[in-house]
Amino acid sequence: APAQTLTIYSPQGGDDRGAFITEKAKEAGFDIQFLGGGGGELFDRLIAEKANPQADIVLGLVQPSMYQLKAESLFEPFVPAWAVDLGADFKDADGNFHMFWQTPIVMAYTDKVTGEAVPTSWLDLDKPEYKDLFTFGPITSQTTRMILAGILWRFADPATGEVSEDGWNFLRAAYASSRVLAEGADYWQTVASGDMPVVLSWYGGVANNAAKNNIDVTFVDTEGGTPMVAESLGIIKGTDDLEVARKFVEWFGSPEFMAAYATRFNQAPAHPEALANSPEAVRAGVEQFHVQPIDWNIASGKLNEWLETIQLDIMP
Amino acid sequence: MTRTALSPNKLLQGVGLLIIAWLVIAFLYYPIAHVLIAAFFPEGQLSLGAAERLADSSRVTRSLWNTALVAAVTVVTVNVVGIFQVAVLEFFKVRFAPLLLLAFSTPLVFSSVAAVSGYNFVYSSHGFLTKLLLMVFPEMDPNWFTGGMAVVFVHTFTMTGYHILFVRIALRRIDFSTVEAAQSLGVSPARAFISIVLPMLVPVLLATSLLVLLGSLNSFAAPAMLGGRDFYMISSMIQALVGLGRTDMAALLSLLLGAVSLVIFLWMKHVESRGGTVSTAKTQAPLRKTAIRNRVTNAIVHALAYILVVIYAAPILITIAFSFAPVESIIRDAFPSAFTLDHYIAVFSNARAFGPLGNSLMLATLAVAVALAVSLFAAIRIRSTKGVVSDSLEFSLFIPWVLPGMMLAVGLISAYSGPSLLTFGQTLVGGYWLLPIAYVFLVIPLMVRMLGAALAGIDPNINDAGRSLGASAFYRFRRLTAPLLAPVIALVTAMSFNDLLSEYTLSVFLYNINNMPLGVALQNAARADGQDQIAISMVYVVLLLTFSLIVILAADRLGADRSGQR
Amino acid sequence: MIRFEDVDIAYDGMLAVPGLNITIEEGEFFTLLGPSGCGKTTILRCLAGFVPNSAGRIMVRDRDISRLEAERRGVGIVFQNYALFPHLTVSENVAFGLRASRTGNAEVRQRVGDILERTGIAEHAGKRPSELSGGQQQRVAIARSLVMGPSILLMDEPLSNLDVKLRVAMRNEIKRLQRQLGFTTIYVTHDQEEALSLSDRIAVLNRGRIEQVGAPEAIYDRPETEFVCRFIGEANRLTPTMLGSSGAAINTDTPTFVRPEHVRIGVPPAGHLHLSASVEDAVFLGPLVRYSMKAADGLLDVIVSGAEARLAIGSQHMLHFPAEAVLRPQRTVQ
Amino acid sequence: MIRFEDVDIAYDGMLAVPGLNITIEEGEFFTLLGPSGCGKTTILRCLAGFVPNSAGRIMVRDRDISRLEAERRGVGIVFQNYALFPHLTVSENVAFGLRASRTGNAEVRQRVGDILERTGIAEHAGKRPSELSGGQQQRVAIARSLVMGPSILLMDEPLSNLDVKLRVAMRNEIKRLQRQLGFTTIYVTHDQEEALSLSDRIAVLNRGRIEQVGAPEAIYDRPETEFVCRFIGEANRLTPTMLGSSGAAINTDTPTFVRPEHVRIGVPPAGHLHLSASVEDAVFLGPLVRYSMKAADGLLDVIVSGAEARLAIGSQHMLHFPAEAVLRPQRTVQ
Ligand SMILES: Nc1ncnc2c1ncn2[C@@H]1O[C@H](COP(=O)(O)OP(=O)(O)OP(=O)(O)O)[C@@H](O)[C@H]1O
Ligand SMILES: Nc1ncnc2c1ncn2[C@@H]1O[C@H](COP(=O)(O)OP(=O)(O)OP(=O)(O)O)[C@@H](O)[C@H]1O
Ligand SMILES: [Mg+2]
Ligand SMILES: [Mg+2]
Repeated sequence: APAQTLTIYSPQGGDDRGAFITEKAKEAGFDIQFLGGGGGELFDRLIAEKANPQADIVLGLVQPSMYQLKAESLFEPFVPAWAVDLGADFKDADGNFHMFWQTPIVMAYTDKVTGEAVPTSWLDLDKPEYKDLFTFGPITSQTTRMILAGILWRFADPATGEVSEDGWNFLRAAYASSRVLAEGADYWQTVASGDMPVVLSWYGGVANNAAKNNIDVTFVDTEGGTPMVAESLGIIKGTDDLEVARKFVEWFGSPEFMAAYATRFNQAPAHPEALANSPEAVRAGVEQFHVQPIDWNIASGKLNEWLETIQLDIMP
Repeated sequence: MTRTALSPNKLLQGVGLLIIAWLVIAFLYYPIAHVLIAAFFPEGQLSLGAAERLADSSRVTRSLWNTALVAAVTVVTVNVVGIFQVAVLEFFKVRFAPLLLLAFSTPLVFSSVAAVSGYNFVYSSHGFLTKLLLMVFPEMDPNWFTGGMAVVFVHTFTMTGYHILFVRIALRRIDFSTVEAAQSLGVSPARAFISIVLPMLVPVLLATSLLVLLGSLNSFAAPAMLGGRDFYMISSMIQALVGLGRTDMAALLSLLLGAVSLVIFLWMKHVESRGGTVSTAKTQAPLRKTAIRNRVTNAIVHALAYILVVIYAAPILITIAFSFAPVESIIRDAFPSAFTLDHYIAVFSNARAFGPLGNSLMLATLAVAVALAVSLFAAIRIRSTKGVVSDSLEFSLFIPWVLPGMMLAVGLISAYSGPSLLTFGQTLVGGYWLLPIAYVFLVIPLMVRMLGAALAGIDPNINDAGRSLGASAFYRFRRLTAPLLAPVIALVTAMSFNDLLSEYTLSVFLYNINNMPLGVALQNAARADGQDQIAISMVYVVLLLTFSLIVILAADRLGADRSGQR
Repeated sequence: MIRFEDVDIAYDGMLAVPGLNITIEEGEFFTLLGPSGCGKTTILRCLAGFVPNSAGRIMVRDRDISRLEAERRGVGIVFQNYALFPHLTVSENVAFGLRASRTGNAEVRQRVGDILERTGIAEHAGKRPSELSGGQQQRVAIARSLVMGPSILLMDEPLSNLDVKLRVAMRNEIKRLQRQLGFTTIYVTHDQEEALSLSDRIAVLNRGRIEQVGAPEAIYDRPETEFVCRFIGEANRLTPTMLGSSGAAINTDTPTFVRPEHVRIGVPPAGHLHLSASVEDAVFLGPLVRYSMKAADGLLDVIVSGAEARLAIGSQHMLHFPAEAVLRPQRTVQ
Repeated sequence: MIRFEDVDIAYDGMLAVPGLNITIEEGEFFTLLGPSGCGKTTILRCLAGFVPNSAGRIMVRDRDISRLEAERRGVGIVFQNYALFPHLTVSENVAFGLRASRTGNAEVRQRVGDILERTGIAEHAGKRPSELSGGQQQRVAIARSLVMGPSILLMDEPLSNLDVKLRVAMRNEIKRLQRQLGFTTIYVTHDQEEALSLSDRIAVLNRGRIEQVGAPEAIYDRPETEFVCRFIGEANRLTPTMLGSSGAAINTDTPTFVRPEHVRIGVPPAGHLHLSASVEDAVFLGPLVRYSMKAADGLLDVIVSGAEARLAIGSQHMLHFPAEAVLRPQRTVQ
């Protein structure tokens, strides 16, 4: 009889990535089923189901969510063998979860940016030259939240996470310069047409879509560093079959599978050994940026408050 | 026999009331109370911080004004368009009436995100009409279709569905001899339509206006997609706040929405209670269509009707056309330049895609069946017996309407994330049943309202006649009330079914791994950035649309046959 | 036996029928007569259980049914506005009650067929109510109640839309069925001839109150109040002047009346009261002719058989009537 | 002048009224009489423009109005089912037509008030139709039409739900208004007395066809067909045996009849036809008493004044009637 089915909550579960993982896991002897959906949605779901957990594993949520889940003590701590080589930035100090992918949150521009100047820093966004050339995206998306967190952390007291008045003023001005993209409209089409030639997004997304739409983009290695988001993996407390869940984590995070997975989807693995085995382009994607140091233990606790302020007072 | 003896009838009524009371308390009041208490008594202390915070935010204030304005304008425009449609469908002879019916029925099945993106295909900066206009007026702003005007426009043409359903049925029920009486007093049918027919339709017009009002107060897709940077409505705020975990603020805004809706609801009840729209005629003469004799007027009416057909059909036809177009064409063109069946093949060859469809069919069937039973019982009880019980019943079943779906979901989750006495020790969150239960409450208000409006149009003597012939309450229901209500029952069933089939807002909170519904699956598909996702989701839209349209039109026919109206 | 004991019936607090007391015997054919809006329909609806009585008791066979549900009272009713089921055909309308009580198919068919035949609507059995003429609808309403064989049958102007021939035929049918099945009938009609010819007893109502209850002839020949006297049949008010010459014995302190058919034209026999009058107007009523006669002190109506020779307008005649024909209702209302 | 010329009226292809021909004079009070379902309402509705005629022409003052819209025909109608506007109060109902024709406020108020007064519903002016009794509703329907002062007024059993007193009062009111305003009235009623007393002329219909048109007395006293004879008033069919002893001169090949009020009880004068019969049954009708008398060869109805002394059931009497009273309608239908 096949091993018991593992239920995995993952934003990666609904598309090709989920199909890929399912297939490979099956070869490795795991029977898994995904519950997909947006990161925020899965986060809410995990909190709601605290008393009656349905998930065995959560996979693919980024730092802020994972640290908050940890604060709710939803995880079953488990340190897999491959965690030894993982950088300190990529694992929870208490072994609740480990990160497996890293993605720079980047600023880029196309050749349609007219005039002499090109943006060189996040802090250029309030300049009149770039008015109406970019969008922050919907505040519900993980990427947008990362962008905002990265900006605000520059103005925050690293000990308390309190943002200075300058920070808010900058953000207000930047928002006033930004545009709002109608939901459902095709973003990359507007980028291609030169309508919004400045792009704020995650590295892989920019690279893929630029290639697909034949857009010539230039990435900015912004002053003060680029926020690095990392998708994580953890076991939910109360899982039906802890043994299988642990085995799955061991398998999934192993450098071999990670290299294969990352190669297939042009992602940069967090594990140094897997990264070393990745294609040149993938490694370059990570290595061309300076990492912005963010203390997620502090920042993740403050993030909702920041977003609330943005929602109520900052956005136009 | 003593006066206090219980008849089986009363016993049955009592049991029914008890069950409804449990449903309402357990799945409405208790969850709401949970949210409110969490919001306003965070640590057992009354806290009004949220209110102050909201009052200080100019964004919130603006969204409130926008919402109020859009809702008010929408109610007016929808009534104008809707009543015109009903008139040309049922009252006046207009050529190609079946075509009109088909076009005017589309808002019933083409709404929310699908509709707004359909309208975008026509009116947005790279839409069909805009491209046409740009050829004629190269100077015009290609982004002309944004902001409050665009939202109202889309509202107007996506919210006329209730008129097509309920106002039309009520109109067919009108005693036509009153129109003849007006004619004999020298009033043309067209004027009689305004001075006699419309006032007789007041109860159902009020009920539909309320639906429209609530629809636009809670409208989400249209302002989100068309509003642009400076135009947002309150439901976007609520959603954003829930997303940030500020359920207290969201609850506060919802309360505000609810209070407004409630005031309007009470006013409507008051107007209704002045009543007197039940015809006293011995037998009612059936409706006959009248030709408009004045040639100019007739031409104008025909022209307007066909213009409406174009407005309704264009977004759908373009959506359908694009569902056959290659991905590049969808992204680039104003109208497909090439056609392919690939997307359909992709959908039909992917067995996994049918799981959510099966789930949704099952969930919707369950929920609609329960909701229908509850609503029929409640509507009849509310109509037949006045008093505190009926009033609170009516009020309670109205609440889910004024409560954003999200709030109900949040409440249910916070109330039932652990075992509870009200659910006999079960933990609902994470289980199968939470979603269908929420679905029941999602569709009940519409049912109760519409069935109530229909009941008001039935001569009470009919029921009395049944009683004097010794028919039990159940028999009377089966043989008199149900057949007379059949058209409305069929339609509310079909509508609720369709709504639930693609429901997203609430589902996304409550589904579990075993019942992921179609709406969630569609959204996930649309959001995932894989190849061809846009096209695939368009195929789904087209399939869903076809299916729903068939359901609605079948229900319309079926209901008409059952009630003996030809 | 049906007994109303101090029954009040109100609409929204407005007392339409105050303090009603009547007793109706088993198997009786009891008629309510009264002007439009006096509360006849209201009383029937209260007995049938559609309008609650706000005070008093309604006893049927010594059981208070005031709080019983309408469908359990076993009271059949023919509605003034018919209340036919619009979505059912004529035969389905009539079969409704039988089916509700789970009568066997064959019996339903037989009983429905029978009653449709008797009421003369068998040929329309498959039509819907909206396709029937007014009188046809009314007959469906009657058939629907009769077919149930109720022990109490209430009829609210059941024949008002039928022609005389049909009305007489339906009346006979109702009477025949009543004799056969022995049900108690409470009947409302505006047709006095109908009331007088059908009823065992009649109650005359005025503004919700009973003025007089009695056998038809008693009501007609011995009205107790002026209202009854004027409402039932026609009545000429007699003035002292009219009686002056011959009626000295009659006290006119209370109003006195004489019915037009008691007034004869011609030479007065001995002992008859008499006066002289001229023909003012003549109205042909078929079997009867009504003359309006101008006496010294006012107009007097006189009704004579249509078989008699007509009098010329303006011609002068002697009118006379026996002293026994003079009606002297008490003014007092019960 | 209204003229129906070969008018056919059909429901779904079923001819309800075939080949109708009538001429109605300006200002006439014309009544349609006929059994239930014979097409009276249908004819009115056709004239008013609610049912199209499938053939023929309808001429009003020498203009064919067959294709004219109902609202432009200037034909007022009082519906059999009232068709009141349920959402308007009584006075709003009545004012409706005036307001539609932009009559000044003051005039509307005055005319509405006046007609409400005349029809006796002024005190209910603020009520909605559903709060009125049947008769009150009917009066609103009448008032609503009358207030318009139409040149043609159609009335479909407008008084069927009123009591005798009120009916007579309303009748007089209608007559008075007609005289005053000169409108042409086409009237449908089931009440023969009403038809006979109100009408200038009467048309008797049977299954959509006209049997006879004429003045009331002509119809009653000289029916042309057996149907008319039997339908209007009552008629005793005479058998040869009944007439045997005294009526040798009468040819009974075609049916012969005598009206009950022409039959006298008592010693037959010379020249009267006579026969012997016993009292089988007596029915009290108020001003009249109807006796069912058993003759050798069948039953005969006899109507006598209620003022006469009653005959005992079973007693034997001589019946007699003048030869002129014998009715001999032609069998042939027009
Ligand atoms: N639903 C109601 N609400 C308020 N008043 C009413 C209602 N129904 C009847 N009435 C009033 O009660 C009184 C009695 O009405 P009811 O219908 O019993 O009269 P009725 O004797 O049947 O008259 P008719 O012979 O005209 O049918 C009337 O004055 C009427 O206006
Ligand atoms: N809408 C209709 N569809 C089909 N047949 C109809 C319709 N209306 C009336 N009829 C039929 O036409 C015939 C004439 O009906 P009409 O209403 O004119 O009769 P009426 O003389 O007014 O009778 P009543 O005195 O009973 O009111 C009847 O046999 C009736 O069944
Ligand atoms: Mg009545
Ligand atoms: Mg009729």
